[in-house]
Amino acid sequence: MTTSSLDTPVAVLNQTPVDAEYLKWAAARRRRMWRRRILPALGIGGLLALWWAVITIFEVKPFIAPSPWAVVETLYAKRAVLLDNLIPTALEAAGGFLLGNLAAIIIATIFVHNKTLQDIFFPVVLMFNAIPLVAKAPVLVLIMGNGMEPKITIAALVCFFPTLVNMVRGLESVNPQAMELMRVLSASKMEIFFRLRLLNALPYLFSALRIAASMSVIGAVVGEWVGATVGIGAMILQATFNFDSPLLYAAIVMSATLSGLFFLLVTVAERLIIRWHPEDASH
Amino acid sequence: MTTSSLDTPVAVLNQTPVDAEYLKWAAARRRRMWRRRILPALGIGGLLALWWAVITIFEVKPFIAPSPWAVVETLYAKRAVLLDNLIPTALEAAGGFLLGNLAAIIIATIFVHNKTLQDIFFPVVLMFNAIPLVAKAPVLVLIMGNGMEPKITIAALVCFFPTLVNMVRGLESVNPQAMELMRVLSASKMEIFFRLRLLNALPYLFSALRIAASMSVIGAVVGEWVGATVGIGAMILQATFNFDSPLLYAAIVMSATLSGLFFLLVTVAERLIIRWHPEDASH
Amino acid sequence: QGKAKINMQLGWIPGVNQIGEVVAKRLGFYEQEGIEFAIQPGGPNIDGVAIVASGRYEVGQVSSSPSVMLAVSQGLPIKCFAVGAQKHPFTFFSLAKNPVKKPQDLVGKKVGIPSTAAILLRALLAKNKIAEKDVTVVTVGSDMAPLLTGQVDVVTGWLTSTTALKALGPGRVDLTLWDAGVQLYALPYYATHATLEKQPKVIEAFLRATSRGWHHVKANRDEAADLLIKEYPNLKREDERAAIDVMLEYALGGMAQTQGWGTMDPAVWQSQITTYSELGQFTAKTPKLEDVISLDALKATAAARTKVA
Amino acid sequence: MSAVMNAAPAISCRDIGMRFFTERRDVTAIKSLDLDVAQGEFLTLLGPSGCGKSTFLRVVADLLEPSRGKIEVLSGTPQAAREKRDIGFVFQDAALLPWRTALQNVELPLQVGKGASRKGRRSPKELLELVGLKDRANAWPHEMSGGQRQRVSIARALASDPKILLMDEPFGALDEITRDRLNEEIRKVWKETGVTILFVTHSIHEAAFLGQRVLMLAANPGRVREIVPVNLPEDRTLDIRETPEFVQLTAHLRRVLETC
Amino acid sequence: MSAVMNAAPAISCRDIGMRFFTERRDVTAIKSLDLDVAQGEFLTLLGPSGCGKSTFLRVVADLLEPSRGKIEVLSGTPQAAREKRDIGFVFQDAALLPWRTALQNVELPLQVGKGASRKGRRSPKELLELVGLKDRANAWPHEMSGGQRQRVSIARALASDPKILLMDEPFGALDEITRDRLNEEIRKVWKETGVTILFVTHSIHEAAFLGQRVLMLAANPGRVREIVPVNLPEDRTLDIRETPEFVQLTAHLRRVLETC
Ligand SMILES: Nc1ncnc2c1ncn2[C@@H]1O[C@H](COP(=O)(O)OP(=O)(O)OP(=O)(O)O)[C@@H](O)[C@H]1O
Ligand SMILES: Nc1ncnc2c1ncn2[C@@H]1O[C@H](COP(=O)(O)OP(=O)(O)OP(=O)(O)O)[C@@H](O)[C@H]1O
Ligand SMILES: Cc1ncc(C[n+]2csc(CCO)c2C)c(N)n1
Ligand SMILES: [Mg+2]
Ligand SMILES: [Mg+2]
Repeated sequence: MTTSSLDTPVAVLNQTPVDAEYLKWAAARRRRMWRRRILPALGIGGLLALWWAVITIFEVKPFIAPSPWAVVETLYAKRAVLLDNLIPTALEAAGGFLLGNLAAIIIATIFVHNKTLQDIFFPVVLMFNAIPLVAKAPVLVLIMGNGMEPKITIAALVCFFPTLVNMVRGLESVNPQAMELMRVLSASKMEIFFRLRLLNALPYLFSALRIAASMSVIGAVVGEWVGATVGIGAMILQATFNFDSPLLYAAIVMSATLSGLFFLLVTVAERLIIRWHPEDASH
Repeated sequence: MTTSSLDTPVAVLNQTPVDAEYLKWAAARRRRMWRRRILPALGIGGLLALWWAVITIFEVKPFIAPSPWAVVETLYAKRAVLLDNLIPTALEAAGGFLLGNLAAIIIATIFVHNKTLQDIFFPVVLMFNAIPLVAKAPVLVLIMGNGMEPKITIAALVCFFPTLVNMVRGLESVNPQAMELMRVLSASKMEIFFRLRLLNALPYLFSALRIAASMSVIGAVVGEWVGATVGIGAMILQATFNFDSPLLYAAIVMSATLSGLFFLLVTVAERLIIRWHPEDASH
Repeated sequence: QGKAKINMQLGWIPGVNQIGEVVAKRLGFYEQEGIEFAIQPGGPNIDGVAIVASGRYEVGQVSSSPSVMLAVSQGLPIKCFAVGAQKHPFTFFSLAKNPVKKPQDLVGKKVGIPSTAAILLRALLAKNKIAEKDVTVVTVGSDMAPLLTGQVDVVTGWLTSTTALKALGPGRVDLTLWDAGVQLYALPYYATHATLEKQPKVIEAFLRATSRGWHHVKANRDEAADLLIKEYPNLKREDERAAIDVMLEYALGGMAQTQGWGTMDPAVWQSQITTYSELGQFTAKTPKLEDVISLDALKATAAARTKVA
Repeated sequence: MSAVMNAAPAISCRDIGMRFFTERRDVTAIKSLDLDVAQGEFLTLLGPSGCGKSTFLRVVADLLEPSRGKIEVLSGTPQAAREKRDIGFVFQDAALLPWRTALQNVELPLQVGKGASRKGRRSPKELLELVGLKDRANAWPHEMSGGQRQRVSIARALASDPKILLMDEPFGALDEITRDRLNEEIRKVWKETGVTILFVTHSIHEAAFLGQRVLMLAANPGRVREIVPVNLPEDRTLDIRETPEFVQLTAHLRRVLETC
Repeated sequence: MSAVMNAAPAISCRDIGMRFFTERRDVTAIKSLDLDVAQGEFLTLLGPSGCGKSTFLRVVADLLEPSRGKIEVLSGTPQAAREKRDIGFVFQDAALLPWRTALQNVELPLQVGKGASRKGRRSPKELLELVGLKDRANAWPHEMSGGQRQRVSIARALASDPKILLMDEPFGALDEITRDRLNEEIRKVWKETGVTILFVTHSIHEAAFLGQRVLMLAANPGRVREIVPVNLPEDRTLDIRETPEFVQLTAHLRRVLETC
């Protein structure tokens, strides 16, 4: 008996003859992908329609909530200003996202490797997280001034805790068997971390990053309320103060779009990084 | 050969003779439990000491941050007022916690069972989550008036998204083998949900609940800034306005303690519910 | 070289309330006084007093005079050295169909007010001998919508917020806090004791330049609006242009007509302190007048500030 | 055996094929498979690793849809059979639910699905005793040895009362003594209940001892190599393995397997 | 065999005992075990399910600390041996990392641990070919059959070059033909490298064919039942299984096992 008789026939796909079975699978796959693109658009479209319907049917006054049409007009009319203000907010949110999540990942790493430190410092982090912004803001401005730094820090603080909690759990929940394997190979803690724990934590991490994508934008916007003249947060403040509800909603649409974009980036990153899962895990 | 020769000798513990090996294990176990209690106290104690040291060494002015001693004094002197104000905030936070997480769990359940609905509505939820409170709060007050309801709603909204994201992932990440088992048994979606998905999602859920424990208190406090005369949030606002930094910090300590309490409750609930894990999963 | 720095920390975001400073900065008035000037914005989460008090920035401006009294009462080492508005524009707004024209009209009304401003209503009621139970207080955010939706009969706000007031329509009825007998200042400038004592010349220079700025605004309103938009492009020119006219009434009206921009009356301050003290607002200690304000800089610059006028 | 053959077949496959597509690959697990399994038949499956045995059982149990061909189970679609709870499955790996103790895992089929009320002849406790785990009824899966876990999963499959029992190397992790005993037990269950059994094994002896026919699959790609009838008396005890017929049969199976 | 016995034993156990405590239970997995394994010895372990075979291997590999007794591995503590990367382990379930393809899983030992540079005689690709998985090198674990996964884990254990190889039912999920071939291969590897092997199996034939001695464990509680020396020539081919000595040996092992 030769070894090759054990081998399974595997065709690399670009050489596959185009047969009926393949076409069927490819068609199903294409359908799935289109659904994934069209349905969200449908959802957003439905939301707009609902908004419009509520405004019209209940005759909601424009100072409570403007019609989507007025918001779209404002978005178009003020596109230049809105985009100019989006840029600093996007930078702050992105900076906070990176910083906050990085810090959370690093601290989760430390916690997982040193249970004593975790037991001691987790409550400290918890308490610190519970301090509202009003108390942290003066200290931040005192230390960092009025540039982008305090806004980035606030966005980072807002992302930090959820990622920390999820990451600690992800890093801890490794398969005991895989852990034994690493131990037998005398893998260093570093190797166990990079080749086992981190990969194992990815589903938890990406879950956290999805949350953080949304939170970091909110963090940046709120951060701008600590003293800023540009940015979506400043615009929101301005618009609220002036009762300019179309502008307020336009600014909110901008920040929500930014959140959505971040979320999309995280989703795409996840799809690119986690390649080893069954294609349709949940059916 | 009789069957019984296959059986492993299993002693039920309360009948175990008190031997050296058992005592060794029991002692190690007791030590672990004490560590888990003492170390967090150490952490909080250390935090206080650090706070005090920073205040003293850098001569931090009391209006930036008061000394822990001044805060303790205030906590004691105003204990009645603080407790009176803690109650509504605790109720709001608890209500928001329950409501927000329940809603998240229910919607996650719907999403997991209907991918189309998920594809359509997840972006909607995402956008909705990205709307800052300044825009949502007036509408909430308009609809619900000035009672506890809008505060509970805000706390719920704040909890909702992280739990939704984690819960969807938890419910989806079931072991494919277990799913096949359920399918062979023709389990209904309901049975699959309660006997497989939900139990499988518990680690993700508890991770989310830990986040929510902290968030719901923040949500309730922020909710109180929109229009409340009682509650820790109102106190914080008042103390800030009055430059009464010892009172501000005392109020923050109260809210942080509330966060910590919620967190503790979640941790205890987790330990009571998830009983099937190896005792020391991460060694 | 030895150019003095002045960072002015606001308690709110900058706008038409700071147009005098913006114009002075843009036209180089500060430079000519040897000052390097910048505005540091505040916001809902930061009033800036602690930041100035700790020496991070040189001067500050808050929205209303009570903040200064309360801060001084808590021992923050600051003093007010000038005010930006001669009367406080805080106003009770109602609609023509259910008007509140004088304090007595408040009886039986539902008043929507932010929790931190509730004290102003109490002061008003006390001054006019109206029992607090005769008025229903509803805590709202800084939002006028409840008036329009009928949830309350009265809302509060600033008469200078011209854009916001457009929402209430032309049939609006105003009752200002000032006219109702509670006389507060708005937009007070403050600095630390140390700054006031060690660098009086710098503060004086700052006052001179700022005063010049405000007078320039009065004389060149359209240009001022343009400069403001250049500094803060997010603002809407026509809104700000309309607001300038109202704001100038407050900045350069009243006592400022005779004693120059920025001037303030110690008697008004003393009555504020008394009112707040009577209402039990000083949880720490009741501050003395000389702890709250310092008239030295105003006195030293009186000539310069009135000359332009 | 000829008697049972008269009824409609329990499983009937015509030109079943199964391919797994992924973005990068196209794996043919089963090329083409024609097969009839009579009602009440005991069919054992032998074949090299990766020849599609598990895949075939999954297709029968409606866990996979074949990429081509036609399959009938109990004169209906696999789905219908599955939904009527006519199918029991012992998975290649135990697939215990980690949050259930041994006993609770065995009880699962009685708590779930439309046929939950359809009890097997033996209670979960009796089944645990049958597989020698009475004393570990309250152990969590992570506290059990590999063989113990597999035994729990066997007990679980027996707990419901399916018409078709699909067993994927159920005794792979068991020592020969336990295995022999369970071999006898499973034949007893089969005789008592008349259930149709498809039994994947890697042991030639087991395949011969248990089955009425042995389906031999070849790999590369998966296909039927030969169907070997087992001409041994229906009443078999372990001693039968010493008979010349048995030895001859296993020698034949081994020879065929070597060319798979 | 007597030659290697002169050196210090590779593994030496004195009164090893292992109990698992939990809040509710106290399970004695191994009561007491005394054993010396010579350097370069091939010891096979036979015993009923749950008798502590896996537990014992785990103790040797320093994955569990025995609750009593003294164990020396390569004249040091198990920990020292493990940290010197002298121990290789094939787990009872494949324990592949799901984010690594077959080939990447085999490469793991060469990328991890202090001994990462210590290469085996064969490259990961050659090892995959040895276990018949050359063509599936790029498959993810979830795309492989049970037997294929197990073969990957065998290749992985051979990729490093340990002094002691602990194999926990490595061939359990393999068909007899592949198993026979790998039995011959593993003996070849053993002879070439002089590695000490502890090999758990449920197949009496495998235990006899592979081992120099067979350690028979009894369950309830786990303990040594008998150590059976295998008096077969060192050069063994599969034909040896037809010899009377072999048949006699396996019959003896079976008899002992029946009383375990
Ligand atoms: N973590 C644990 N907690 C409690 N009991 C355990 C634990 N691990 C193993 N046991 C028990 O210890 C005994 C020995 O287990 P072990 O896995 O060593 O058996 P084994 O000989 O490998 O069996 P098998 O052939 O079935 O794999 C079993 O009865 C098992 O239930
Ligand atoms: N999801 C999948 N994606 C790609 N290939 C797969 C998938 N599942 C199985 N295969 C391939 O299909 C073939 C048949 O697999 P199957 O599990 O049916 O084998 P088997 O006969 O049960 O083998 P074993 O005896 O090793 O369990 C194998 O080559 C396997 O690699
Ligand atoms: C310069 C300036 N400061 C304050 C207000 C009054 N005000 C309106 S909204 C708001 C925020 C309250 O949370 C405040 C303080 C004003 N009109 N102009
Ligand atoms: Mg298989
Ligand atoms: Mg084992």
